[in-house]
Amino acid sequence: MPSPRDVDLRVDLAGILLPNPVMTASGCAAAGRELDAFFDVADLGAVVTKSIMLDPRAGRPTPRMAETPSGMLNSIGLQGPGIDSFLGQELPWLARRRARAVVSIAGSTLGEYAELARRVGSSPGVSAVEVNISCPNVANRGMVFACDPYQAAKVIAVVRRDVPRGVPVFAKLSPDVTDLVGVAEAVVAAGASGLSMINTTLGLAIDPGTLRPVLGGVTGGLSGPAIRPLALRCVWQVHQAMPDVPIIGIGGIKTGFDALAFLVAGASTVQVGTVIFHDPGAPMRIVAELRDELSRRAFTSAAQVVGLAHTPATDSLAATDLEGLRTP
Amino acid sequence: MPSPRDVDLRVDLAGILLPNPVMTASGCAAAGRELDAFFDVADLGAVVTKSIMLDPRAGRPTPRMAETPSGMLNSIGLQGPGIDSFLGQELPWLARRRARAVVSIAGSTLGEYAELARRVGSSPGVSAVEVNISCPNVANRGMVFACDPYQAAKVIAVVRRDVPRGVPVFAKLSPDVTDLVGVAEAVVAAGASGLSMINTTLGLAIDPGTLRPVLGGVTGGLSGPAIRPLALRCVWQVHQAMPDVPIIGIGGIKTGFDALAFLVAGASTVQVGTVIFHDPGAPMRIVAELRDELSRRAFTSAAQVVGLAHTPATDSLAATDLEGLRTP
Amino acid sequence: MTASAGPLQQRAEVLSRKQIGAYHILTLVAPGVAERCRPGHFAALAVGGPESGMLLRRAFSIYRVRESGTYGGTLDVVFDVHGPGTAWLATRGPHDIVDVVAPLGRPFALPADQVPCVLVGGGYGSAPLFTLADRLRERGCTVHMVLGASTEQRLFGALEARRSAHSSVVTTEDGSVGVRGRVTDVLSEVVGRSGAAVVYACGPMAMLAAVAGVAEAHGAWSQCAVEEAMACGIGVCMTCVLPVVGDDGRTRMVRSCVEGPVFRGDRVRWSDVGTVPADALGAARGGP
Amino acid sequence: MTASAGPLQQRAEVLSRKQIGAYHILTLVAPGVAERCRPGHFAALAVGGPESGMLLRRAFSIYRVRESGTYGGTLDVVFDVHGPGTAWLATRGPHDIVDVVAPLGRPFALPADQVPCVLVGGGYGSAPLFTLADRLRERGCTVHMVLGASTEQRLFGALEARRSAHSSVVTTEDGSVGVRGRVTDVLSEVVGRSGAAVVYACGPMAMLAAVAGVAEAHGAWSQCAVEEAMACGIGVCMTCVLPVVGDDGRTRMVRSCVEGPVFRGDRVRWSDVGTVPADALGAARGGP
Ligand SMILES: Cc1cc2nc3c(=O)[nH]c(=O)nc-3n(C[C@H](O)[C@H](O)[C@H](O)COP(=O)(O)OP(=O)(O)OC[C@H]3O[C@@H](n4cnc5c(N)ncnc54)[C@H](O)[C@@H]3O)c2cc1C
Ligand SMILES: Cc1cc2nc3c(=O)[nH]c(=O)nc-3n(C[C@H](O)[C@H](O)[C@H](O)COP(=O)(O)OP(=O)(O)OC[C@H]3O[C@@H](n4cnc5c(N)ncnc54)[C@H](O)[C@@H]3O)c2cc1C
Ligand SMILES: Cc1cc2nc3c(=O)[nH]c(=O)nc-3n(C[C@H](O)[C@H](O)[C@H](O)COP(=O)(O)O)c2cc1C
Ligand SMILES: Cc1cc2nc3c(=O)[nH]c(=O)nc-3n(C[C@H](O)[C@H](O)[C@H](O)COP(=O)(O)O)c2cc1C
Ligand code: FES
Ligand code: FES
Repeated sequence: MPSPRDVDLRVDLAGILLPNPVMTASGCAAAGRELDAFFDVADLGAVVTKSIMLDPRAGRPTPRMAETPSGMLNSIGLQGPGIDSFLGQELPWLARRRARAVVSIAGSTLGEYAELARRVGSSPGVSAVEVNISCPNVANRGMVFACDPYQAAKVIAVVRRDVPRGVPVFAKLSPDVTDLVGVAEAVVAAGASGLSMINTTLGLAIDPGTLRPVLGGVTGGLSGPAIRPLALRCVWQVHQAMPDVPIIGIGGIKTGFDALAFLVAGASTVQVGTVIFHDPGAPMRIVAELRDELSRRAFTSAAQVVGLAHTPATDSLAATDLEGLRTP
Repeated sequence: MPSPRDVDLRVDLAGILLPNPVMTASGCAAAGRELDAFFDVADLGAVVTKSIMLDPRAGRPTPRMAETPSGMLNSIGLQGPGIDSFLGQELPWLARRRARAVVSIAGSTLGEYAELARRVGSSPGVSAVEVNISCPNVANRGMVFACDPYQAAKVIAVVRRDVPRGVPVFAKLSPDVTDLVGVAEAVVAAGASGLSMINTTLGLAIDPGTLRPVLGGVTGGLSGPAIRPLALRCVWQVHQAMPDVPIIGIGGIKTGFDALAFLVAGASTVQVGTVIFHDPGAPMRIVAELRDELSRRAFTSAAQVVGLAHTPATDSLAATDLEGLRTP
Repeated sequence: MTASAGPLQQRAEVLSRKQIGAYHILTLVAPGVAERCRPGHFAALAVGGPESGMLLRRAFSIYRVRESGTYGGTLDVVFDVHGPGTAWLATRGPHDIVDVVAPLGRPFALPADQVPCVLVGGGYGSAPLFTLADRLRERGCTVHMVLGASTEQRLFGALEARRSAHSSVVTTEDGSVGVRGRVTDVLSEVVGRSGAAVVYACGPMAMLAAVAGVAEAHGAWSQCAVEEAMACGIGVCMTCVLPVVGDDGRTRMVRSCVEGPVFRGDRVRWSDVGTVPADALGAARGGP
Repeated sequence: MTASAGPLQQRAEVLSRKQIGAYHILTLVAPGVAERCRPGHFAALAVGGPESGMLLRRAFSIYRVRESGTYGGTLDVVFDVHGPGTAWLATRGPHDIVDVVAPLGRPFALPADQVPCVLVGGGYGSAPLFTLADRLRERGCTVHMVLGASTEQRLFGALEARRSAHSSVVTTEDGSVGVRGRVTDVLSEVVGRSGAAVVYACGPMAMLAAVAGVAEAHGAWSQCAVEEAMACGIGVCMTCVLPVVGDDGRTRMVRSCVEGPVFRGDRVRWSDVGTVPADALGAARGGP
C-alpha cells in the first residue's frame, strides 16, 4: 500500500496542471482572501472566484439564505464589485499569493459575456474561465441560459472566441433540465474545454413566522450535501455519454471520500462550496483526506481513478480490506 | 386562538372529501397493512398504494437503497404482485378497514395504463387513481413518460377515459424536467383532476468498498427531507401558474410544519413518504402537529391556508406571537 | 399501537452501555417489548438525534430482554461500530434517549420435539442465540453452540455459550482463541456428533450459505437469520429482498424484514442473493 | 492558520454549561482565542454533531474570555434556545466537543479620549457589553449601562452591570424588574444626564435603530452590533448584508460578518434593512 505521501495528486484539467484536484466553488470562497486565514490558498488546486459581472451589483434583498436539511438555499443575486474592481484588486491579490485563479463570469446578455471574456481573457494570472450560465437571459424572457442548449451554446461560443487558446473555458451546467447530456453536448460543440457540474438546483422554503417564502428572492439555489447524489448522477451521466470531456464535479462535497466518489464517477477535479461555510478549513482537509482514501485503496495517483466507476468491479479492488468492511 | 380540537382538517381534494390532508406516499406504505400496527390507517386522509403494474414484478437486484445526507436513494424497480393479486387481496383489506384508498398505477406502454385504468376504475373502494408516469416508455427508447409533456398527456388521456367520472385522476410529476409548468399544463389539458408533486429526483451513490455505484439499478430515486426545498418550489411554481388545479404536495415531509408549508405553497393535501421509514408513526403524528400549527396561528381550518404564501404577508399574521419568534 | 402482538415504537432511555471486546452492549428501557419478543426478533434504532442527516433506522438482533424489574422492561442489543450510525450509538450513555421500534421480524422457528440442536454464530451474530438456547433447553432440546470470529476481540459470548449450551466450540481465523479457522470447518463434525435435527445460524451471508449446506448434507433443518440492508424494517419499502423458494417451488423476491430475517436455509437461494434470478416470479421484465 | 490575528478554528471541549434565567452560558476551552479577542467579536459554533443535517454554524457574541489558567484559555457565550441548533447546544455538557471558529467580525471601536459612554443591551445582547465596559474603564471612560428585556427571565447580567458600570438602569416590558418599558424609554435621559460621547448597543434591530436615533439626537456617536442571518460568518458568502452609507456618501450592501457586526449607528440605513435601496451601489439592475 503506497503511503499517503507517495500518492500523486496532480491533475491535468483540460491542459492546465493543478497540484491537486480540489478547488473552491464559485460564490463560496469570494476571491480567496478570507480563506487565507484558515490555510494557504496557494495550496489549493485552484480558487474559483465568485461570478463577476460587468458592473457593480447590489444583489437581492435579505434574507438571502435558509438552512434546509443537510443543505441551504441562497439567493445572493450575484452581488459583486464589477469587473474593473475585480481585475484591479482581487485578481492581482491571488496572483501575488501564487494561487491558481479560475475566474467565473456571469452576464445577462451575450454582449456582456463577450465583453467579460475579452476583459478576463486579456488579464494576466487567469488559469481558466468558468462561465456561469445559470443567469436569466434578458433577451429571452428571463429564461436561464443553462436551461436551453441553444442559448447555452451561444454564450460559450462568444466567450471562447475572446479567451486566449491556452486558457480553458468551462461551462457550468444547471441540473434543472430534462436532457442534461443534450446541454453538455451543445456547449462542448460550441467550444467548451470542459464542464463544471453542478450549479445549485432551484428550491424554496417557507418562513414559520410569516408563512411566506423565506428568501427575499422567493426561490433560491439549493446546495450542500443534500444535493450530492443528484450531482454525482449528473457527472455520471455526462461522463458516460462523453468520456473524453473534462468534468469538474461540484455538489455537496464534504469529505475526501466524497471527492473520490466524484472522481470515479467521471470528474477530473472537484469544487468544494457550501461545506466551507460549515468548516472553513474544509478544502485543504479534503485534499489530505483524498490522499488517504487513495492510498488505503492502493492507488498511486488521483488521475488514475477518474471514471473508474464506469468499469466493471474487479475482485482485487472489491477485496481490498478497507476499514469499515467487516469480517466478523 | 382556536383550540387544536376546533381546527377543521377536512379537505376537498378534486371532489373527494378527506378527513384530513395527510396521505401516505406511494411505495412508502405498501398497501397500508403493515402501518396498521402503528396507527389506525382509517384515520389517515388516504392511503396511496404502491404503484401497481399489470403483471407481477420482481423488481431490481439489491442493493436497492443507499442512505444519503437527510435522504435516501432507492431502486426498487416497482416490485409488486400484479393487478389481480392487488385487487383480490390488498384493496379489499383497505375497504374492510374503511380506509380511503388512492390506487397508484404504473405501466410501460399506453396499453398497460389503459388496461390498469379499466381494472382499477371498475373496482369498488377506490377513492382516486394516481398515475405514476415516472416509468420508462418502451415505445420511446425508454424515455420516462413524465419527462415529455406529450407522452405524459397521452398516458393521462387513456387513463381518464377508463376511470369513472366520480373518481379523480392525479398525475404524479417528476421534478427532473426543464419546464415543469409545461408538463403540468399538458396533463391537466389531457384530463388530470390534479397533480401529485413530486416523485423522486434521479441520483447516484458510490460504494466505498467497490468504488462502483451502490445500487443494483446504478441510479435511483432521491427522496426524503433533502429534497423538500425542491418539492416546495415545484408546488409553488405550478400553483402560481395554475391556481385552480388541486395539488398533492410530496417530498421530505417530516413534521406538521412541513405539511403546513406545502399547503401554503399551494397544495391541497400532502403525502408522507420516506419519513415513514424513520418514524412509522409519522403520518398520524403529522396530522396532530398540523392541527397544532394551524391552531397556534389562529386558523380554524386546513382548507383556508391553501396557497396563502402567494398572497402578500399581512401584518396581523406576521405579528402573531409564535413560540420561536423572540422578544428579548 | 392497535395490534397487541405487533411492534412498539418508543423513545427509550439508555440504562447502560458497556464495551466487551470489539462490541458494545446497549441496554434500553423499553416496557412491553420483552413480552412480545421471541428469539430472532430484531430492533430498529433511530440514530443521530432529532436533526440528524441519517434518516434510516439501524437494525440489530435482540440479544436479551428483561420483562420488568426496577425499570419496567429492558432490551439489549450488541453492536459493532461500523459507520456513523453505530458510531453515534457508541457515544450514548445513561439517560440518553434512543427511539426504538421492536420487536420486528419473524423469529426462529422452534422444533415441536425434543431434538438436538446446533446454534452457530459469526461475530455479533451470536447475540440472538442465547435466548434461543434458553427456549430450546426449556423444551428439552440438547443445545450445542459453535461461535466464530476473525479474532478473539470479535468473538461474542464464548463464556455465556459454555454456560447455556451442553457443548460449545469456538473458532477464530487468527487462532487467537479456540480452533484456528472458520465455524464451518468444525460444524460438520458437531452436527454429525450431536445428531442435530436443526441447525440455527446468525452471521454473515457467506457463513449462512455454508451452514445451510452442512445442515442439508446431514439431513438437518436449518434456520438462518439473514442481514440485508433495510430502509424501513417494517415491510413497507421492498429494499430488503432476497430470492427465496416458496412451498410451491417458485422463487420470489421476499422481504427479509417481515418474512425474515429468519429463513429456512434450504429455501434461500444463497448463490443468487444480490440478483433477481431469471426464474423468479415477475423477473421476466426489466424495470424502471 | 496563517494569519496570527485572524480567527482560529478548533474542536473545543465544553468546560461547563450553566442556566441563568432564560439563558445558557457555555464555556469552551479554546486556547489562543482570548488573546485575539476584542469586545464585540463573535464566535461561530457548529451544531448537531458530525452527521448533523444542520449545515450552518450559529453565531454568538463572545461574552467573556480567560487567557490561560488551568484550561489554557476559555471562551464564554450566552445563548437562548431559539431553534434546533441552540436546542442542541443546550444539551452539551462537560467534555463534549463543539467545533468553534473565533474570534470573528469587527469589534466595538474604543474612544481615543476619556469620555462618558452609555452601553445598551437588549436581552442576551448585553453579553458583549461587560468586557467592553472593562476596556472602557481601563481607558478612564465613565460607563453607564442600560439593560432591557421583555421580562426578568430574559434580562442578562443586571447584577454584573451594577458592578461594572458607574450607573445602571434596567427595564422590562412587563415591569417584572426595573422600569416598566423599553430601554429606549429611559435612554435619552441617561445619555443626557451622563453627557455621553459614545453610545454602544447590542440587541434586536429595532432597538439598535432607536438607539442610533437617540445618540444622534444628543450629538453622540453610536456603535451598534447587528444580528443578521449569516451562512458563513467569515465573509465569503454575501448572505449577511445590510445597507450602510460609506465615507463617500454612497450606500453599499456590506457584509455584517466582516465589516460588522459593529457599525456606526449613523451609517446604517435602519429603515431600509431587508431591502436593497434603489440608490445603493449596483442596485440599478434586477438580479438572477
Ligand atoms: C436484521 C439485522 C440484524 C442485525 N443485527 C446486528 C447486530 O446484532 N449487531 C450489529 O452490530 N449489527 C447488526 N446488523 C447490522 C447493522 O444494522 C449495521 O451494522 C448498521 O446498520 C450500520 O450502520 P452504520 O450507520 O454504522 O453504517 P453505514 O454503513 O454508514 O450505514 C449506512 C446504511 O446502510 C445500512 N447498513 C450498513 N451495513 C449494514 C448491514 N450490515 N446490514 C444491514 N444494513 C446495513 C444502514 O442501516 C444504513 O441505512 C444487523 C442488520 C440487520 C438487517
Ligand atoms: C453576530 C451575531 C451574534 C449573535 N449573538 C447571539 C448571542 O450572543 N446569543 C444568542 O442567543 N443568539 C445570538 N445570535 C443569534 C443566534 O445566532 C441564533 O439564535 C441562532 O443562530 C439560532 O439557531 P437555531 O438553530 O437555534 O435556530 P433556527 O432558527 O433553526 O436557525 C436556522 C438558521 O437561521 C439562522 N438564524 C436564526 N436566527 C438567527 C438570528 N437571530 N441571527 C442570525 N442568524 C439566525 C441560524 O444561524 C441558522 O442558520 C447572534 C447572531 C449573530 C449574527
Ligand atoms: C452562497 C452561494 C453563492 C453562490 N454563488 C455562485 C456564483 O456566483 N456563481 C456560480 O457559478 N455558482 C455559485 N454558487 C453555486 C456553487 O458554486 C456550487 O455550484 C453549488 O453550491 C453546489 O456545490 P456545493 O453543494 O458544494 O455548494 C453559489 C452557491 C452558494 C451556496
Ligand atoms: C422506497 C420508495 C419506493 C417508492 N415507490 C414509488 C412508487 O411505487 N410509485 C410512486 O409513484 N412513487 C414511489 N416513490 C416515491 C414517493 O412516493 C415520493 O414521491 C417520493 O419519495 C418523495 O416523497 P418523500 O420524500 O416523502 O419520500 C417511492 C419512494 C421510495 C423512497
Ligand atoms: S426493509 Fe422495508 S420492506 Fe424490508
Ligand atoms: S455570513 Fe457569509 S459573508 Fe457574511
